[in-house]
Amino acid sequence: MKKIYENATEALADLLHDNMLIAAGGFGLCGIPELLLQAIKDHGAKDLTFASNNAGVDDFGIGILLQTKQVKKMISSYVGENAEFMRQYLSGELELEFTPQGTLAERMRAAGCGIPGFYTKTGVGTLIAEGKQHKDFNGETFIMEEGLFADLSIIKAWKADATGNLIFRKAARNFNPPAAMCGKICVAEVEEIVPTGSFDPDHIHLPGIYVNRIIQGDHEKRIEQRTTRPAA
Amino acid sequence: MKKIYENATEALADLLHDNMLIAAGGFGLCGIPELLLQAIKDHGAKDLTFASNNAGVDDFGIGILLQTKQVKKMISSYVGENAEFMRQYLSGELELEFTPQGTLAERMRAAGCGIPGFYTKTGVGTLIAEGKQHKDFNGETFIMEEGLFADLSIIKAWKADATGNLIFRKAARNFNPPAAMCGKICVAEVEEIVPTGSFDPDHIHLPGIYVNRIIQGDHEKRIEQRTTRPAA
Amino acid sequence: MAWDRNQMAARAAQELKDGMYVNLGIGIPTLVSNYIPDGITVTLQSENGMLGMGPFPIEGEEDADLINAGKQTITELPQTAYFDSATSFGMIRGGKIAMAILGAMEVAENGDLANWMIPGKLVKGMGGAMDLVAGVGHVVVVMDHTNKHGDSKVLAACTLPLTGKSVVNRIITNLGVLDVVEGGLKIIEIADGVTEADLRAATKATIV
Amino acid sequence: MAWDRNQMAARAAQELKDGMYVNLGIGIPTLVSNYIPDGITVTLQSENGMLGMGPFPIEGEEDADLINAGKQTITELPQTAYFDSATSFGMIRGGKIAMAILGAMEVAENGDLANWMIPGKLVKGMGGAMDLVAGVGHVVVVMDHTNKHGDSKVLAACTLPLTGKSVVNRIITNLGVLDVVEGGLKIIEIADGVTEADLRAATKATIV
Repeated sequence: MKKIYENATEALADLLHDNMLIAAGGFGLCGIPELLLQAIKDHGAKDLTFASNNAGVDDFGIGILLQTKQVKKMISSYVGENAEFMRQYLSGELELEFTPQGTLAERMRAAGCGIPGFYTKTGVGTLIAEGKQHKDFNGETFIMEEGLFADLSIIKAWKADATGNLIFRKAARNFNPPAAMCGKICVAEVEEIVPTGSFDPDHIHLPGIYVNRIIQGDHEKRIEQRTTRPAA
Repeated sequence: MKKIYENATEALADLLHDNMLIAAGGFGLCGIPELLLQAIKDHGAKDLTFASNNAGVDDFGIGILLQTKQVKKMISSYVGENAEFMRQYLSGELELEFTPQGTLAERMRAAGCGIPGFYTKTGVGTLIAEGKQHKDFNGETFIMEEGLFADLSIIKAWKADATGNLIFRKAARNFNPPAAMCGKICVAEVEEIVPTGSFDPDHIHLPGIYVNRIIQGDHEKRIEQRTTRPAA
Repeated sequence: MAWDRNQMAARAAQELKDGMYVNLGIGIPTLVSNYIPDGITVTLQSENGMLGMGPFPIEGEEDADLINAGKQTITELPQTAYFDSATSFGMIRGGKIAMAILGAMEVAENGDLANWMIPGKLVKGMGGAMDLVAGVGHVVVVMDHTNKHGDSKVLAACTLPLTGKSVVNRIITNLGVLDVVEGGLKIIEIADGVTEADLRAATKATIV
Repeated sequence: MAWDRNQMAARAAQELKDGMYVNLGIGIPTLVSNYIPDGITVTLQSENGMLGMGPFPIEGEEDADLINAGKQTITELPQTAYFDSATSFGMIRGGKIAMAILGAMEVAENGDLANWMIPGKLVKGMGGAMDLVAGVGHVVVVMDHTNKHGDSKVLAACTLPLTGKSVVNRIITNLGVLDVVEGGLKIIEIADGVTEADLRAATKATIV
């Protein structure tokens, strides 16, 4: 069962269609599936809904799909770095479902774990709670949030073996594992594919069962805020 | 903030009391906190409730606390390896709350993650579902299971650093991370404590935030079913 | 006349398809791994927290930290990955395991399964079975067609406490293969040396 | 007269206790890490998936895979551990983080907090703030006491959409320190060169 594909375009060719819900890993520009996003732009599928913590910046990440107006709706916790997003949102061209960051991550994991709903304190008494089921546990009020089931997951990892076992690097792990779990099918882009058996089985962050297709490619890995301190 | 204690007795001294709910890691006899269980036996705390997938065997694991009648109730998925357990249960001396294995693991994780309830398909239409809230999602019926909040977590890992970061070994990981998460306080026994900084931060399975106290000791690590194949 | 344990396991192995992630229960289902067809790669999940379960170790190489869900010592493979129990059952409940092959005490014609308890007699617990039958897409039962008293284990309705409701897709017994379909069971295959009349006579359920 | 940003951060740092796991928000809270008292070890959580956050890197050592929740390049420490976002917010929601120090647009005398949105004007999102204030045991707000128009940000009731209801425990501003208590706010400390009358005048909330 071959999981390795030649490139992002080939890996996505038969999976993309208009109006689909795509879950994407990454936080800010860190650990985003930049090659797969570019391939979605090239494909041209439109009216897409993205579940992604952020919307990229104007010319990188999901931002490139906002410029081409392929995105109908975002399910995100923070979209502050993207001027084009703000313009489309305020003009009513783009839908936005704000979801607190932890609720978004848990909704993705829940869907991947067969949990259609769970209770959280996050957002109780705020706009986020409106229209949601409230329930008390031990005298405290919680709201129900639903699993976020995606048609497709696109994620980015550091290394993969041929069976799809993945290892992430540092803070680039972030939303990638939960995003991988919640899709009907998951495509991962990595910096390096290594022979199966190269990984210590205790070091694997995401087992290959969650990963249907893999591509290897060169990554720009853009830095959003380059902060430094003086050398000592 | 010192997390390292001399031995299991010292680590548990001020934590144990009658009638408490203890979550224990391990599956069968694999990855169980054998030193901490022995210390609980020595302490003599009684009327204990254990949330643990299994109840050990007659003379190892939680089994040693059944022999001393320190256990009032088990929350488990499978107790088939323990004759003394069966005797006490059938004679009404011991309470038993059967919880499917995945539901038990998820109830522990949920409690540790601030989730007091979640929906699952597991057990719908069975004895397990009786008295539980039923709810439909997309035409399918689910039951609500509650987070399992413990007074104390006792777990076993392979290695710890001084800040409580833990690494598990092979299939001995099992229930240890979720059990660690669900207690008000967590004590971990390990085979080796290494200097902080020895671990690759990408290899840590359970961050030290979940671990309040650590002890190092010699482990018997008993094998329940020794199965082999002929040498090729 | 009729299949033995190994023949049942071999027949069950024909259910496997290349690339599948599969969970094998204790007993006859464990034997299925001996009959995986050539050219087919399947990855076995052990629900205590492992994908890529290997065979039993050579004597002297047993590792207390490396057991399967039956608590037996096993080995790892090049593709092996370990994870905790919450993650393990997350993938089970979330439908990531393509097939579960497990034993049963009773199966009903509507797919109900009973395999965890005999009230007042046998109280071992469901272990991971309830999660598996609820979460896995395709559930195959492998068992003897009748119990030691000669009574059918394939029934119109289960008499024992259920493990899951309407969860079984296919039943493989020493007498043949039956599918759970609309209205009852459908005969897919009859074991060597068994007649359809034998199979029908041993089955206390609607055959459509 | 009144504390500056660094003095506010230094005052907030006095809230820290040895062994604490702490989450610092963007802005003045980030500066708190420069003032951790001697002899105190705290571990900083970055909610994008890291415990043990280190300082900014030396120029040339920036790593695109190593950023904090403000998307700034940072470094790791000997005790650093990485994990995914679901785990990260699991520990936040589960109350494992002892303290969160964050900025605010408005705080009300009942502990209500607003810091994520100005309707029709500023729509950036709550990020992880709603999870943090709901899950963390002790929430400290650090902010200027008044906005650029001179209006109090410490109010009887918030006017902006809430981040959380009754979640703030302590407010540290340029004018002093206030605790949310039964019936209103209690003055804990007054900044250098500020009078109690100044503090009361700048506060549009009940002081008990």
